[in-house]
Formats: sequence, C-alpha cells, structure tokens
Amino acid sequence: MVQLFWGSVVILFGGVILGLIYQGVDRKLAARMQARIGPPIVQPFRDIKKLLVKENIVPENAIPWIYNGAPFLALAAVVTVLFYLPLGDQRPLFSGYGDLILVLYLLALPAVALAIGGFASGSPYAVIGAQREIVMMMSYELPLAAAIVALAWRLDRALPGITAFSLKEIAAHPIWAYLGPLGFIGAILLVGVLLLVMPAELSKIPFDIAEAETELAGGVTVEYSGRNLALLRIADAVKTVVMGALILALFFPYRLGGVLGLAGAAGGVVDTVFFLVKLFLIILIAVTIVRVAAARLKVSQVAYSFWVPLTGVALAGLVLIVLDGLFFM
Amino acid sequence: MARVTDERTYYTIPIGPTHPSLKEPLQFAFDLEGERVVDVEIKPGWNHRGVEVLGMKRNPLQTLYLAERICGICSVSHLIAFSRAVENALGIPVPPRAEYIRVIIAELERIHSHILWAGVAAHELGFDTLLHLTWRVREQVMDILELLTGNRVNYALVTIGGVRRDITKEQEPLVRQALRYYKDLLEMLVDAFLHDPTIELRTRDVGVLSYKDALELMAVGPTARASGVKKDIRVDQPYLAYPALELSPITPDLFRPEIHGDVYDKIIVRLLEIEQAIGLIEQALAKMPEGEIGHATKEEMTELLVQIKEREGEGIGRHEAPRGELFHYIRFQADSEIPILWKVKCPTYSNLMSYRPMFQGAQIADIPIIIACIDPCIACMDRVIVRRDGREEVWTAEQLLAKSWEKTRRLKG
Amino acid sequence: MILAQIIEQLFKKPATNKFPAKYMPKSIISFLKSGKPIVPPVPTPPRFRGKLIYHRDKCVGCEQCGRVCPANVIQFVPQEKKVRFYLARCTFCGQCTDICPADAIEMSNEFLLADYNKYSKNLVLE
Amino acid sequence: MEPKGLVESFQARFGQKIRAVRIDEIRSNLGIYSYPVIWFEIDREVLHDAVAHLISFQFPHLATISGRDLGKEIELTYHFSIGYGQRRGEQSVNFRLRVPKADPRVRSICDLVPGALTAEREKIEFLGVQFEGIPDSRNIFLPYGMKEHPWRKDETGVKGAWLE
Repeated sequence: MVQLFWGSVVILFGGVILGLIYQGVDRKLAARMQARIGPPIVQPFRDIKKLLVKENIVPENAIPWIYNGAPFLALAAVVTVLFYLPLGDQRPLFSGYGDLILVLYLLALPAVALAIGGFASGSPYAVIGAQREIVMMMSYELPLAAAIVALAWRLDRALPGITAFSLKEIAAHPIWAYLGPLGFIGAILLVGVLLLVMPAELSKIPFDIAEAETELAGGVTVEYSGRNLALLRIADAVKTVVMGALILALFFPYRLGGVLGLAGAAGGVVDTVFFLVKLFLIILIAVTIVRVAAARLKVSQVAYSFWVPLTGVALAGLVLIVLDGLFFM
Repeated sequence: MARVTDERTYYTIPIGPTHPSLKEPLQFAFDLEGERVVDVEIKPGWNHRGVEVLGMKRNPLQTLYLAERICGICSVSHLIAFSRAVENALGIPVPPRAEYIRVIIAELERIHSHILWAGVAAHELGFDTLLHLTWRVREQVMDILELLTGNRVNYALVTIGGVRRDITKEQEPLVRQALRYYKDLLEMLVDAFLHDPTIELRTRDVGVLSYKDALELMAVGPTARASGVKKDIRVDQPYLAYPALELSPITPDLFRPEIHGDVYDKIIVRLLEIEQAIGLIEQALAKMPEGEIGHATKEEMTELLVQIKEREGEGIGRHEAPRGELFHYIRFQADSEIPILWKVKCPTYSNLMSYRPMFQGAQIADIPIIIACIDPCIACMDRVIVRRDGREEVWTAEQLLAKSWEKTRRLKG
Repeated sequence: MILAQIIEQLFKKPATNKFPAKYMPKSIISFLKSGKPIVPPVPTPPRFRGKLIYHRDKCVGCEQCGRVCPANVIQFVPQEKKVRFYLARCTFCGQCTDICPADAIEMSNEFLLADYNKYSKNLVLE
Repeated sequence: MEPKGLVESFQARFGQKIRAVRIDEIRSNLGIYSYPVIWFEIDREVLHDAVAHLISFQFPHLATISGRDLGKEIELTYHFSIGYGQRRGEQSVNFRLRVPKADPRVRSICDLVPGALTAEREKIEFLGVQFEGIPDSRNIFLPYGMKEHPWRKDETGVKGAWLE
C-alpha cells in the first residue's frame, strides 16, 4: 500500500514534469523550424509558475463550481491514465482486466471537462469553442476506438489465455510478432490513424479548432486565468505524454535493456532513456512537425475527414487485422 | 447575447475592437446560426486621429510626413498621392528621373506590403510557419528600402515636385540583387501558398465577392481584381513613370482558368503582383534617364514654399497603393500656404462595403481570413479626431493618468 | 513543399538577431552592469536617418528649419538666436537638415533613443 | 468617350442646371500622355439624375465625397471616374454642389451606386448633411448617438477643447 502511494506520487509529479519538458522541447523545435530562436526549454515551468501566482478570475456569468471544477477534472483524468500506462521499464501502477477500455474513457474526459468548463464560463467565444470541442471529440473517438479494439481482439486471438484488454499484457506482447502480411498492413494503417488522432486529441494545429486563437481568442479557455489556466496547461502537457505513451504501449512496447543483456538498475536506466527517446520521436512526428506544417482546418472539414476518410482507413485496418486473425493463424 | 428577429433567434458574437485576428481596431457584430454567419454589422472608427484636421493647420511640406504616417505599411503611397495632389493643384512639374525613382520605391513597397499580407493571412489561417517565413524574407526588401531612403518604414523620400534622394550607381546592383532574391523566392511562395492543400481547403470558395458586387460596392485594388474587375490606376490613368512601363492589371485567371472571387483568388492576385512589381522595377531601372531629381536643395525648398503660398487651385492625387486606390484631394487658396481642404480616401474605406457579401454564408472559422483578405488598414481609414467617451465628457491625457494612479493606489490598499 | 523547408530549417541557424541578448535576463540592470557583451543591433546603411546632431556654432538663427518641421520639434530661442530641439517628438524626416542654409543640422546613425523622461538631457539638443 | 463629348452630353441633358464646367488636362511629366479631370458644378436637385446619366456611359467608380463648410452653405464634391478597365482610358468626373445649412438635404445615390453608402454616412456625421433615401443613416466613424459634426465650423462643430 505504501509502495502504491509513493508510486502514484512519483508518477504524478514525474508525469507533470515530463509533460512540461516535452512541451518546452516541442516549442523550441517548432521555433527552430520557423527560423526563430524560441523560448528556453524551461519556459513552460515559468509560465505555470507565473499563472499560479496570478489572480483566478471567475467571470460574472459563469457557474462558479462547474467553472472551477472542470480544470481539476481534466487534470485528474489524464493523471489517472498515467497510472495505467506502462512507462519506461516499469509495469503500470494499476492494471486490471479491462483497463484499456477505462483508458479510452478517461482520455475522453479532459475534452468533456473542457467543454463543460467552456459552457459554464458564459462567454460566447467559450460556448462556440465548447461546441467545437464536442464535435471534435465525436469525430476522433471512432477511429481511436477502432484501432484499439482491433489490436486487442487480434492479441486475444493470438494468445487466447491472456486478458487482452489489459495494457500490461499488450505491452508485454508486441503485436507485430503475431501478425501475418495482411495484419501487418492493417496495423500500419492503424498506427497512421493513431498518429493523426493524437494531434486532434491534444487540440494542436491543424486541429486546435476549439481554441483557435485568431478566431475565438482562445475558445474554451478564453475566460480561464490564474490557477485554473495553469491546471489546464498542465493537463494539456500531461495529455501529450499520455497519448504518446499509449501509442508506444500499443504498438512499440519494445525495450532495449533486454536486448543489450542488461539487468537490474542498469537495464532500468537504459529502458527509461529508450522510452523517453521513443516518446520524443512520437511527439516530434505527431505534434511538432504536423503543427508546424499545416494550417488550421475548419470544424466541418475536421468532422468530415475524421468521420469519412479516417474512419474508413481505421475500419480497413480493423478488417485487415480480423481477416488476418481468421485466416493466417 | 442572442438577438431575436421576426421568427428566428440568432446568436450574436462581437469581434473587435480588440481581437487576436485584428491587428487594428475595428468592430464586427456577427449574427450566427450555428457556425454559419447570417449577417454582419461593421463599426469602424476606433482609431480616429484627426489627421485631416491637422493637415489643414500646417503647410504641405509639413503635412507630407503627417500623410506618410497615416499608415505604416503604405507610407510612400500616401506620400505619392499627397504630393501628386499638391503638384496637380499648383502645377508643379516633376523631373522624369524623380518619377522613375518614385515608381521604384512604390513597387518595392508593394512587394513589402504583399509579402506582409501573405504572412498575416497565413497567421489567420493558423499557419504560423508561413507567417515566420514570409516575414523573414520581407527583411530583404526592407533593407533595400532602408538603403535607398534612410529608414525601414517611413521612407520620407518623396517630396512635392520630386524626390529627396537619388538612386546612385552603387545602389543599383544591390537593388537588382534583391530583385533576383525575390524572383527565386517567388516560386517557393507560390508553392507554399497556392499548392498547399490545407490553404486551398481553407480559402477556396470562402469569402466570395461576385463581379457585380465588386463593381457596385466600389471595391478597389486586389480585392476588386480578384473578382475580375479590371481597376488599376497604373494602367487606366497612368501617372509617375507608369505610362512608359509595360503592365496590365493582374486578375486570377492568369493562374487558374476561372475566376471565383474568393480568398484564394486574392492570394493569387497578390502573389502575381509581387512578380509584376519585380518586373516593373527592372524596367524602371533600365529606362531611368539621368538628370534632376527635384526640389532637394535648400534654395529649391524655399522657393517651393513661396510657390505654395502664392498659387491657388485644387487637385486630385490618385495612386494604386498595394491595397488599392488611394485618393487625396487638396485645395489651396492664394496667399496661404495652408490648404483649405484636404480629403484622404484610403483603399480600406472603399473595400469596407465589400465585407458584407463576403461574410454572408461564411463560417466562424472563415471570419479571420475574410477580415484579412481585403488587407484592411484601419489606421488609414479612421482619421478624424474627437476624444470623448459615451458620457459626453472629455478626458485629457493628464486626467486619465491621474485616474489610473488613483486606481493603482486603491488596489494597493 | 513546406515540409522539406522546415526540416531543413531545423538544422540551420535561426534568422533572429539576438539583440541585445539571446534571452531576457533575470535582471536587466544587473545585466547591463555586468559588462557582458551586448549582441549588436543590425548595422545601419550609410545616410541613415537617425538622431539629429546640431552644430550650434554654425547656426545663423534663420528659423527655416522650424517652418518645415512636421512635428514642432524645433523651438526658436530669440535671446540667443539659436534653436532648441525636443527630440522626443522628432519623426526623423530630415527636412531640417535639407533646408538648413548653414549646414548646422546633421543626422547620425544613432537610433536607440528610449528614455524615461522626454525632456532628458539625451533628448533635448541645444 | 472624349471629355468634350461627355461635357456636351451633360449640358444637353441638364442645360442651365449645370452651372459651370472646367476641364483640367493633367499632363504626365514624361510628356507622353495626359488625362482629363472634369469638374462640374451642378444644382443639388439634378445630382441623382446626373449620376444616372454618368452610369449610362459606364458604371462609375466613386472614390469618395469630400465636403467643406463655407459658412452658410456646405459644399460637397463627388469624385467619380469612368473609363477604367481600358489602358489610359480613365477620366475623372467630379460633381460639385452646394447645399444651404438651413436645409441640408441631398438625394442619396445609394440606390444607383450601393458603394456610396460609406461616403454618405461619413458626410452625415461630419457635416450634418441629410441624404434622402439612404438605407442606413447611423454614424459610421463616430460613436453612435453623437450629435456634433466635426467638420462644421459653427456651433454644431466640435468645441476647441476637444481638439488638441
């Protein structure tokens, strides 16, 4: 029990710090790609520190308890996901029979919290942003679910004994080893889908529609300030790590320590570093480069492209994996 | 925030006077149905400075640099239009070489302004990389302008009856070098803007201004030309050295076969105009004759002041600024060097009416780019002074300062 | 394609001029006092229109500069038949240097004129 | 259309209502070209018809309307141009008219030239001219509800203290 307590404290603070560092790296790299110098890597920490000492303003039209509660809900949800994810060489803190399903729901929660907070803040910009947030959520949930379900089903098919909806088991058995050629193609499609869902889930350009600075002046977060905004910022940073770690756990759970024949502490360090590098690459590809190289889309365009082409691709991946499971056993 | 009309309730959101998508104050009130814009009400006037009134209190040589500061981007355009108005009113000749130099500066400014606009448009679309890219390459033309005129933004080069500095033999190769730089760059810009899938998604058939609307609502400049209205003062009523140069109005059908009149077409027109401007500067450099450059010496300046004082008349100065037609009207009485009437009409003033048809049926997400697509220059448009608030009181700067001190003290407890 | 451009740029030097320092120092005053080198601003071209220089001995007191100054920078001091410049208002148009019959006014390359007080010694030329 | 022909056509149509005509020939300083600027002084009641007559040649471009306070009267100048779209074909046509301050009414031309709305609204607020039939007569550049007319030089203008 004590171990669990300290473990969760470490993961909570570790996740927050890691998220903010990656945010700093992301900002720095994006700046370099745009030929700017960019802020120092510790800038997100300074921002949070400054926000925490600022006044927390609740607008006159807002419903205070919902408005103040939403950021906590968002942060709590993403941090809870962290507890279920395999990080580095560590096994997840919690794990259970269907934790993948739980993670899926918990990932939706920050967006819901943000939308509720937006509606509760009483600003027309925030209301429009909240509507957009909901539309966005409805758009990317289906491809995300399709990808995850396909994976778990296939793993269950390959190894009938295990609890396939457990992230621990999925991480322990990298999917690629069990796939035939059809399934391989399907899995690649699903990786592509997840890489596109990731910036949408994180509300980054080209999918930062709910916050759209030039249109809605910050959208859902327009009225937030001080501590609440700091919490939202932290939740956003942690969510980046969570999404990255989730994709890694699903598709690239490989560890270096075992390959190099290292065990014990040395193996742990090597594995952790390797995990961080993998996470960095995922964030670089799915967040930094995408957001630097694209314009913001309209909400109708996002809804269309996620519902029709991307869902199509995800379902194609699903079907391929199912066919693979049925015929190439 | 909801507005009820006869049968339906529309949701109204205000954009402005301060909003991230506006670089200058302008207020819009949009009636929305979901994400769709039903109607818009526009209220300018948040940036009144009383420039015209000030101009009627001083002599034209002083007003020159006031006119220049009406707008930071098209500063030389205002200078050219103003000095042409004065020259036409008083019959002051300009030496040919000065006319060529004016063309060169005006076209350099067009390059500068259009590149700046491209960056702003990209930013409004959420494409900050292009903003940084375009504003980075803009530095080159600003450096050239600084070299030729002595300053990056307010060039102070044009004066009544000529220009104040010559383009020397040593400067010419540097100008040509900058032109080569932009020629190479243009391909990249066209590629980045016109062949980019996300930009095309966001701008095609957005903010459509039909030919009829553009004509009837007095749209000018690239806004009109993107709808197929061939209005370009440089061609229609050539001035400066434009009669001697080869040019024709740029319309989007030079790039894509059909004209939509949308934001994408406006990007086309502006990018092609950069190319045209490069060509015009090259022509002007080649054809520029040797000779006088106008009223640059002390004796000439003093004599000019005497002429302004003695003569009377009225004149119109029009100039095709980067944003469209710029119009200065000035009227002098004899025995006074101070004009009795000065009226400035800026491109945005004319293009303001075009906003409504462009917004109708657009989505919220289209609002920033439509606002940006006429390249609004609010500073140009709002020029009249009246400092007061809604309670019919006048606050002077000292009183406001005292009030803010008072508030600070109150907050400190 | 923009993608190739941004990847290329990732490995190139940023275009920003780091004037006066790369990052905002913790304390500006201690940064200035520490004597650490300040990154120089972008160089100005020849004939830049910067801060005015006034050669008092050459001035003949003809008041021509005041007639063409757009910003009322120039105050005539009748007792001495000289002029005084309030540079906080100056718009750097250079008309006074053009019209001065005695070449008593010049323009320098200096352009960093920020000050707390618009009547400070640096901003009033006599 | 030659400027002379244009002027004659207007004189034939409106006769004495056109009080004066002046054609300025603006010569290019390169000496290869010149363009005409035509100034009409007309009665205020024929303005609408004169614009309609101008439209019969080509839909004109209205740059703006300038105005000034002459004491008892207000002078308005409509700055049109026609002939755009053809190389060196554009000529400026200006209509000048006076309205007495006691009865500052002019017929709006917004039904003919919808783009004139901004310019007319500006004249309403700055000079107190009344345009009959204008679709929107609120202030545009000045705050809604402001009664003073800043370009007037009498008591309805702005007070000296407001100007700095």
